[in-house]
Amino acid sequence: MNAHLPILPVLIPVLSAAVMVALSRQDLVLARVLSFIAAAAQLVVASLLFAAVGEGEVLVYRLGDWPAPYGIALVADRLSAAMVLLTAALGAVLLLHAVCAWDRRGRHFHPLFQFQLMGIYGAFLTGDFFNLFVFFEVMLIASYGLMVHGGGAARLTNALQYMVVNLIASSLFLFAVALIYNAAGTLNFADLAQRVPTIPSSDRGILMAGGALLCVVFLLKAAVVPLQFWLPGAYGHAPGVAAALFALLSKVGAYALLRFALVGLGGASLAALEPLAWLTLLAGALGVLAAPTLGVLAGFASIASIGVLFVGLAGADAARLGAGLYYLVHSTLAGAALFVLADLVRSVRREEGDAVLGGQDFAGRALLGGGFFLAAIAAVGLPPLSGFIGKLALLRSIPVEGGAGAASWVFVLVASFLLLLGLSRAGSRVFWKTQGDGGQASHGPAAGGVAALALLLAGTLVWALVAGPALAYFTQAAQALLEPGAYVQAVMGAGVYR
Amino acid sequence: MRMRSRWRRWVPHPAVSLALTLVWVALQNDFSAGQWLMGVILGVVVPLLLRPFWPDLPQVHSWRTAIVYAAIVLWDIVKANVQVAGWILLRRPETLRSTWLVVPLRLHRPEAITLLAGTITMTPGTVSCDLAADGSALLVHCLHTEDAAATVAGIKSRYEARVMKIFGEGDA
Amino acid sequence: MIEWAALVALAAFGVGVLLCAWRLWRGPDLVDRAMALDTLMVNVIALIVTWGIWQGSSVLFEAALFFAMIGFVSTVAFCRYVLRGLIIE
Amino acid sequence: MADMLIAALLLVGAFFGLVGSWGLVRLPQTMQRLHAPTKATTLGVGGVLLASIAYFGWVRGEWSVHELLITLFLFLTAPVSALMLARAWLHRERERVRATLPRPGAPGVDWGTFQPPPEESGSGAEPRR
Amino acid sequence: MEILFAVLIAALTAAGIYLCCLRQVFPVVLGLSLLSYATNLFVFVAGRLTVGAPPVWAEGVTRFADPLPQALVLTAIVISFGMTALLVVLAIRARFESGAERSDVPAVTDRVEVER
Amino acid sequence: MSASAIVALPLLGAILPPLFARAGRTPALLAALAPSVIALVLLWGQAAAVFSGVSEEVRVPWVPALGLEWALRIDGLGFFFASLILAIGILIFIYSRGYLAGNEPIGTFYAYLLLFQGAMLGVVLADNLLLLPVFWELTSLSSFLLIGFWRHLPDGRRGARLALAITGAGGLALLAGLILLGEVAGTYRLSELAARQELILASPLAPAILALILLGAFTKSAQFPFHFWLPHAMAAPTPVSAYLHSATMVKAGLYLLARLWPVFGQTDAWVAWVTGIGAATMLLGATIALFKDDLKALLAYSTVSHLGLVTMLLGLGTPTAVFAAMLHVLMHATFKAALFMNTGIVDHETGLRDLRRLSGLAKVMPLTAGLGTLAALSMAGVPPLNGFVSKEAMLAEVLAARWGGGWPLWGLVALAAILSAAYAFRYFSALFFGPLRLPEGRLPHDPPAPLWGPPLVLVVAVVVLGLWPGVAEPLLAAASAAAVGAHAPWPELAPWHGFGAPLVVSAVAFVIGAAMVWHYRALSGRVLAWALPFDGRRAFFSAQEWLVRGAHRLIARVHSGVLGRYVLLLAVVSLVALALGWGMGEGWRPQRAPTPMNGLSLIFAGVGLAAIGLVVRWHHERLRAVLLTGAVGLVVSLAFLHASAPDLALTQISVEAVTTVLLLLMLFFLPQHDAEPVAKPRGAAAVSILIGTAVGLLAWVMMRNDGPTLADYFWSRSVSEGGGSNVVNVILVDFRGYDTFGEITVLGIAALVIYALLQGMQEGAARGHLHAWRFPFTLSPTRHPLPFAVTARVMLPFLLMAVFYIFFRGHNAPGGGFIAALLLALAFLIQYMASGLSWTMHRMRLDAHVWIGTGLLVAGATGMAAMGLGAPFLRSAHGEVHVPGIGPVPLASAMGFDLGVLLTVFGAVTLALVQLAHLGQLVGFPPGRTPMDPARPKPSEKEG
Ligand code: NA
Ligand code: NA
Repeated sequence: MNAHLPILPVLIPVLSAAVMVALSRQDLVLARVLSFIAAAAQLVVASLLFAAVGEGEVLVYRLGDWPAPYGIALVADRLSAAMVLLTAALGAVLLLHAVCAWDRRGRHFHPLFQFQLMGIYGAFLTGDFFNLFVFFEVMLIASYGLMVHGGGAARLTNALQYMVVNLIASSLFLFAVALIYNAAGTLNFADLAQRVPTIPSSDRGILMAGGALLCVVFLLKAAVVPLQFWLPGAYGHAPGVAAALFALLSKVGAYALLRFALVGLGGASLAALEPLAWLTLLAGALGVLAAPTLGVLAGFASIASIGVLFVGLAGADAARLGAGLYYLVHSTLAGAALFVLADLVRSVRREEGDAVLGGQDFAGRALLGGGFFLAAIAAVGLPPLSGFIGKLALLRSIPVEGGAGAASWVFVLVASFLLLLGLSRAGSRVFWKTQGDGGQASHGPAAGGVAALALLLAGTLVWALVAGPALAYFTQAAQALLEPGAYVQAVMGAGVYR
Repeated sequence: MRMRSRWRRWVPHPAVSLALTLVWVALQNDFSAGQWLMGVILGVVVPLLLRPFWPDLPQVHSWRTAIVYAAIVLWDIVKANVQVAGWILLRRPETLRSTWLVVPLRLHRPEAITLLAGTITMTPGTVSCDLAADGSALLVHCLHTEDAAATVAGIKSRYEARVMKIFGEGDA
Repeated sequence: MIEWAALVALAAFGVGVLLCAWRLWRGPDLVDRAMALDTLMVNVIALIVTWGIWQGSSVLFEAALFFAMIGFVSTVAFCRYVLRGLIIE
Repeated sequence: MADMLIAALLLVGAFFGLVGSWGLVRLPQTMQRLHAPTKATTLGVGGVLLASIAYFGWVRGEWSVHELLITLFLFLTAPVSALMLARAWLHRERERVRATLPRPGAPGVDWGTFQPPPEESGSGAEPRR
Repeated sequence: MEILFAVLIAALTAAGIYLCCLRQVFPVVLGLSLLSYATNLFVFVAGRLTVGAPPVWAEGVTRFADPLPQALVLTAIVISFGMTALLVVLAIRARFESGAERSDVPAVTDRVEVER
Repeated sequence: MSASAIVALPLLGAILPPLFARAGRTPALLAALAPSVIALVLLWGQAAAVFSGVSEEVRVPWVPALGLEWALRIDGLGFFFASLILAIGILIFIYSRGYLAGNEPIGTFYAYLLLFQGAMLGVVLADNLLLLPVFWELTSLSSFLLIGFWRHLPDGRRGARLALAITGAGGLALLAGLILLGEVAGTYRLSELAARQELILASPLAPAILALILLGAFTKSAQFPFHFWLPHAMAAPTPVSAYLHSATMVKAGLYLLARLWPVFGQTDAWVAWVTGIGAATMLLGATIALFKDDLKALLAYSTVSHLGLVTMLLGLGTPTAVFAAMLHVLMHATFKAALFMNTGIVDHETGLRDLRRLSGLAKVMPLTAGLGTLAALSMAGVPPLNGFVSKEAMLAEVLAARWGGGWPLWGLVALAAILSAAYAFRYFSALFFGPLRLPEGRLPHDPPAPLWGPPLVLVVAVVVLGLWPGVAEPLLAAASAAAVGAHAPWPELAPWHGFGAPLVVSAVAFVIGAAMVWHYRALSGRVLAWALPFDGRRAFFSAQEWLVRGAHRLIARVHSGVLGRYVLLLAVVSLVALALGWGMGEGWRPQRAPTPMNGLSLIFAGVGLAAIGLVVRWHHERLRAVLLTGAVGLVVSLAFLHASAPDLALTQISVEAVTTVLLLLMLFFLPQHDAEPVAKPRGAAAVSILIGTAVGLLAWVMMRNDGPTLADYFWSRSVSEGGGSNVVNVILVDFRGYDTFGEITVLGIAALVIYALLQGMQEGAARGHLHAWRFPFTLSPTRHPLPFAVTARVMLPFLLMAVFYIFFRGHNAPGGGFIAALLLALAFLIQYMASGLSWTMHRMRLDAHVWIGTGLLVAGATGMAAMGLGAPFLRSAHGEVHVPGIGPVPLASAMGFDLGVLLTVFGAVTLALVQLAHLGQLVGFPPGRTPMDPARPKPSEKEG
C-alpha cells in the first residue's frame, strides 16, 4: 500500500467519481456519501504521503513500470506532498459547503468535484510535462463544469470567456511541449534537467522558446499581470464553492512554473518576474477597491496574493522561496475563505446579493461580518493570521539594499495598505451599512458553509501558530527546488520497482 | 420443426450472419480456423445485439434473381458510365436534355424501394432524388434522355420487376 | 508499368481534387459545395488506395475505409440540417 | 499480363474519376452536377480498388479482399448521399422548382420533400412516447 | 515538404487567433478548431517529417517515424475534441441564458445581476 | 510565565462576555472583569521585583527562522503602561455596564474591549521586534471594531475606516522599520537593542528605520499631520473614547518612542523631528480644542494636544524629560479618562454634547459637575491637582532643553498652556455653570453608581496625585529607568516647588485663559477661520474616492470583458516570450535535409490554404464556414496520413465527422449569420499574422532540426515488452497509458458537463428564451426519408464489425480503442440521424452514463490489477493464450485498458450528441412516431 502512495491521490477521486457516474446519476444521497468517503480517504492518503517524505525523501512512482523518461513518473517530494495535503484538506472542507448549498443546483456536482481534485493532484504529482498538460486539462474541464454549476447569464458568459482563453493557453502549452521535445528529446522534468547542459547553443533557441512559452502558460494560469485579466470575472461569478477550490487552481500554475523553471530548466531564476509580481500586487489591490461585488473582490484579492507569492518566487534563495511557498498555502486558505464568504452573503441577502453596497439587514449579519473581518485580516496580511507571518517572512528574506529589493518592500506594503482600504470599505458597506429589520425575515447562512468558513479561518490561525516548523519545511522544499540533484537522481536512478 | 425454430431464434437471418462472417474474415485477411470461428461468433452475436434496430427484416425470396440482378446492374454501371462520360466530354452542356422522371412504384417494402432507388442512382445518368410522400413513386433526375417514357419503362422492367421478385413482392 | 499507371492515376485524382475544390469555392449553392466536398472525399479515397499501390503498402487501408464512412456522415448531416434544421430529432 | 490488367484498371479508374470531377465543374445546373459523384464513386474508385486487390494479390502475394468493404460502403452510401443532396436542393429551391416538377401520380400526393407522410399529416401535436 | 507543413501551420494559427478575436461565439469556435489543427500539426512535426514509414514495427524495418509525438497528438486531439464539444454546448447555454450570442461580457467593474 | 498569562487572559477571556451576556448584563460585566482583575493582580505580584530593577521574561520560540518569538518582558516601562491599561480598563468596564443601553450587545462590546486590552498589554510587554507589531496591529483592528460599534451611524463607520487606514498604514511602516531595525541590529530582542546602539546608528539604513518607526508612532499617537483620525474616532461609544482614544491606545506610540529612546533618543534627527512634531501637534490640538463646541471633540483635540506634549518631551533627549513624559502620561490618563466619562454621563442624561445648547448643569447634576470640574481644573494645570504637577515638570524640562535655543520652544509651550487653560475652563464653566439650559423634555440627574463610580475613582486619583505625587514616584522611576536604560537623578515630585518660571507661566496662562473664555464669543469666529482650514477626514475620503474612481476606470479598461482584447494580449505576450526564448540560442542552421515535395502535397496544401482563407472570409456565412472547416480537417488528416501517421489520420478524420455533426447541431440553436456587420479588426489581423508566422517558422525549424528523441526505445521494446507492433498504440495504452487515462477522463468529464449544462436549460432564463426561440427557416415536412433509414439499418451490423476489427487490431496496426469508439459512435449517430432520437434511444440498451462510468472503472481496474500483484499502476502483461482448435491467441492486458477507453469514449460522444439533440425537443421539435417516412409505403395505384 505504502509503495503506491503517489498514485492513490489520483486514483481515489477518479474511481469514486466513476462509480458515482455509473451508479448514481440521480441519487444525490449516494453521491454525497461516496464523496465524503472519498474525501476522507484522500485526507488519509495525503497525510501518509506527507509523512513519507518528511525527511526529504523523494518518492518516485513509475507508471507501468517503465523507466523515466520513457514512461511517466510520479514524483512526491516535500513540495508536492504538501500541495497534495493542502488540496485534500481544502477539498474536504469545501465539501461541507457544497452539500449545504450547491450540489442540488445542477447535475453531477460530486463527480465533477472529485474530478477537479483528481486533476489538481495529478498536476502536483507528475514529473512529466506532457502528463502535466493532460492533468491541467482534467483540472480545467472539471473547473468549467463547476464554474457553470447553477447557471445564470453572467456566470455562463464569463465561463465561456474563461474557457476560450484557457483553450488558447492549452494550445500554447502544446506548442511549448513540442519545442522542448524537439530540442531536448524528453518530456521528463528530471531528464530535461540532465539534458539541458548538453544541448548545443544553436538549439537552445528552440528549447528556450518553448520554455518561455510554457512560462507564459503557467503565468496565465497563475494570473500574473498582464495575464490576470480572466480571473475576477470567471471566479467572481463562479459558484462560491467552486471559486473557493479555484483559489488552489491558480497556485497550480505557480507550482508548475517553479517545477519547470527551477528543476526542468536547471536553475533558471525567476528574478525577471519580480516587476510583474509588483504589477500583479498593484492590480489586485486596485481591483479590490474597484470591485462591485464580494465575489469579484475575492477574485482581485486572489490576484494580489499571487503578486505577493511571486515576489517570493522571484527570489533565488531558499529563504525567500520558502517564504513564498508558506504564503502560497496561506493565500489558498484565505482566498477560499473570501470566496466562501462572498457565497454565503450572496445566499442570505435577497436584493443586493454580494454587491458591495449597503442594504436591508439580514440574518446572520453579525456572524458573516465577523467572518469577513477575519478573512479580510487574512487577505491583507494582518496579525494574528498567517498572512502576517507570510509577509513578515517574505520581507525578512528580501534584502532591502538595491533597487529591486526596496521596490518589492514598497509594493508589498503599499498593496497591503490599499487592500486594507478596499476591504474595510467593502466590509463596512455590506455588514455595517444596513437598515431595517430584514434579519428576522430571511434565512441565515447554511451551517455547512459557515463550518467551512470557520475551518478555513481556523486554518489560517493554525498555519500562523505552526509557522516555525512550516517555514522550515518549505525552506527545505525550496532548497530542494534550487538544488534539484536529489530529485533528478531519484527520478532517473533506480526507483521503487526498477 | 422444433429444432429449426430454436435455431432460428439464435440466427434469425442466416444470410446476414453469413455476410458478417465473410466480412470479418475479409477484414482480417486471415482465413485461419480461429478467424472463422471468431467471424461466426460475431456473425451470430452482432445481429442479436442489433435486433431491435432492424424490425421485420425481409427474407430474400429468390437468390437466383438477386445474383442476376447484381450482374445486370454491374454491367449497366459500366455501360452507362461510358455513355455519360461521352456526354460530359463530348457534348456541349447546353445541349444536354436533362429532365425529371416519375417512376411509379409497385414495391411496398422499404428495403425494396431503397434497393431500387440505389440502383437508379448508381447507374450513371439517373439519380433518385425523392420519394413520394406516400411512397408511391420515385422522382428521378435524368442527365440526358431523348425519350423519358422509355427510360422510365426501362427502369421498371429491367430493375423493378427483378427487385419485386427478389423480395417476393409479386402479389403485392 | 503499374508504377506508371499509378502515377497517371495519382495525377488524375489530384486534378480531380482541384476540380472539386474549385466547385467548393464557387458554389454557387450550398448544395453544390456539399456535393463538391462529397466528391472530393471520393477522390481522396481513390488517391489513398492508389498511393497504397504506388508505395506497395496496405497500411493506409483503414484510412480509405474511414474516409468512405465519414464523408457520408458529413454529407448526410449537412443535408439533414438544410432540410430539417435539427439533424437528430 | 497481371501488370497490364492492374495498370488498365488503374487507368480506367483514373479516367472515370477525372470525368466525374470534370463534370462537377463543367455541368451548368446543380442537378446535373449531382451525377458526377456517382461516376467517380462507381467506376472511378471501383477500378482503383480492383486494381489494388489484384496488385496485392498477384504482385505481392498477399491476397486481400478488404478493399471490397470500401466498395460495399461506397455503394451503400452514395445513393443516400445523392438522395439527401437532391432533397436539400429541392427544399432550398422549392419556390422555384416545385411547380415545374412532375407530380407523383395519385391525386393529392406530392413529393416527400414538400409533403408530410400520410401518418403525420393531419395530426398537429404528436403524443410523446 | 517542410515548407508546406510550416505554411499550413502558420495559416492555421493566424486564422485561428484572428477568428478568436471576433465578437460572436461561433467564429471563436471555428477559430479554436483551426488553432487545434495547428497545434496538432505542430506537435506532430516536433518528431520531424517522415514520409512512407509509419511507426508500425515489423521485422527488419529500421526507418520509422517518431511514434511519441504521434501518441501525444492523439491525446491532444481527443482532449481538444472534448473541449470543443463542451465549448459548443456552453455557447448554446450562454446564448439562451443571456439571450444573445456574444463573446464579450460586461467589464468586471460593472455590476450585473446576482447569480446565486 | 505570569507575563504570558497577563497578555493571554484578556485575549482568551474575550469569549466569556458574549456567553455570559445571555444571563444578563451584570454577569457579562463580571465575565469581563475577571480576566482583567486577575491580570492586574498577577502584574502587581511582580511589582517588588520590577521596582528593584529585575524584569520577568518569557521566551517561547515561534518562528525561529524569522527571529519571531513569543517573548514578553515585564520591566518598569512595561509595568507602568500595563498597570494603566488594566486599571483604567477595569473602571471602563464598570462604567460601560451603566453606559450601554439595555438592548445593545454588551457581550460583544466587552469582547472587543478585552481583545483590545490583551493586544495593548502585548504591545507594552512584548520583547520582540516582530511580536510587537503583531499586537500593534491588533490594537488597530480592535479599535476599528469599537469605533464602528454603532454601525448604524455613518460617522461611526467612516471614523472607524479612517482610524484603521491611518493607524494601519502607520503599522505597516512600523513593521518595515522594525524588521530593518532587527536586521541591522542583529537581534530581534527589544531588550538587547540599547547595547547595539552604535551598530544601529552606523548603518546606512538608520535614517530610514527611524523614519519608518516614527511614522508608526506618530500615526498611532495622532501626531500632526496624522492627528485628524482621532477626533473622528469619537463616534465610538464614550467608554471607548475614554479607554482607547485617550488613556491607552494612543499612548502606544508614546510607549514606542520611550522604548526606542535608548537607541535613537539622543540623535539629532530624533530630537529635531520628535520635538518639532510634538510641539506642533500640541499647539494645533490646543487651538482647535478651544473652538470645539462638541464636548467629545473638545476632549479629542485636547488629547491630541497632550499627546503632542508628551511626544515633545520624549524628543528633548534628556532622561529627566522622559521622566516628565511618563509623569504626564499617568496624569493625563487619569484626568482625561475622568473627563470622557463625565462627558459620557452628560450625553447619557441629556442626549446632547453641545456646549452651545447646554449650561448650568451643576444645578441638576451636582455630583457630575463636581467631578467634571475637578478633572477639568487638573487638565488646566491648576494646583493642587495632578495636572499641575506634570505641567510644572514639563515646563521645567522645556526650559532646560537645548533644542530651539530654549526660548522659542518655551514660547510655544507657554502659548499651549494658555490655550489649554482656556479650553479646560471653558469645559466646566460653560457646561456646569451659568443659567440652566437643557434640550426639551429631558430631566437629567446624577446617574447611578456604575456611571459615577469610575470617574469618582479617577478624580480621587487626580486629587491624591496632585497632593502627594510622591506615591507614583517608584512606578515612574522604574518606568523611566527602563526607558532610558539607566537610573538618573529623577526630578523630585512635590505639589509645590515654590515660585519659579514655570509657576509664572502657569499663572499667566490661567489669567489669559480665563479672559479668553470670558470673551469667547468675540474670539471664536475669527480664529476658527484660520485654525481649521484643513479637514483631514474630508481630504482622506476624497482622496480615497479619487483612488477608487481611478482604480475603477483602470480596472474597467484592463478587465474590459472584450474577449478579442484578451486573446490579442495573450498572443502578444506569447510572441514576446517566443522572441526572448529564441534569442537565448545562437547560430541555428538547418540540420536535416529537406523532405522532397510532391505534386499531390502541393495540391492538398493549396486546397487547405484556400479553405483556411475562405473560412476566415466567410466565417459569417456559418453553414459555409462549417463545410470549409471540414475541408481543412480533411487536409490536416491527409497531412498526417502522408507523413506516416495513419493512427492520427484515422483519429482526426473521425473526430472531424463528429465535430461537423456537433457544429451543425450548434448551428440549429444559433443564428445562421453573424448578427452584426462584420468589422475587420486590423490590429487582430496584424497580430494574428505575426504569431502565425512565428509559429510557422518554429515549426519549420523543428522539422529541420536534429536532436535527441526517445523513439528508438519505444521502437525496440514495443513488441518485446509492450506486446504490440503498432508503437503509437503501445505508447498510448502502455508506455504512457497514464496520459490516456487522463485523456478519457477529460472526455468523460466533458460529457458530464454537457449533460449538466443541457439539463440545466430546462429551467430559469434559458427555458424562457428557449421556448421563445424558433428555427428561422421553413422546414421540409418529412423527417426520416425511407431510403436513408433503410440504408442506416443495413450499415449498422457492418459498421459494428468494423468496430471490432479496428479495436482488436489496434495494438498491432492502426486502430485501437479510441478510434473504434468513434466509429461505434458514428455508427449509432447515423442511426440517430436516419431514424430519429427517440426511436434509436429506446433501442440503446444502456444509459450513456453507465458507459462512461464503467469505462473509467474498467480502465482503472486493469491498471490496478497490477497493483494487486505488487507492480505499479498500469503495469501491463502480455502473452499468448493457447485456445484449443484455434491456436495461440495473443493477449495483452493493455487491451482491457483499451476496452475502458472504448466504453468511455463511446459513452461520452453519445451522451454529448444525444443530449444536444434532445434540447431540440424543447423548441418545437416533438419526437417523431415513425423511424422512416412513409412508414407504410403505398404501391402506386396506377401501376398496381
Ligand atoms: Na446514377
Ligand atoms: Na539540433
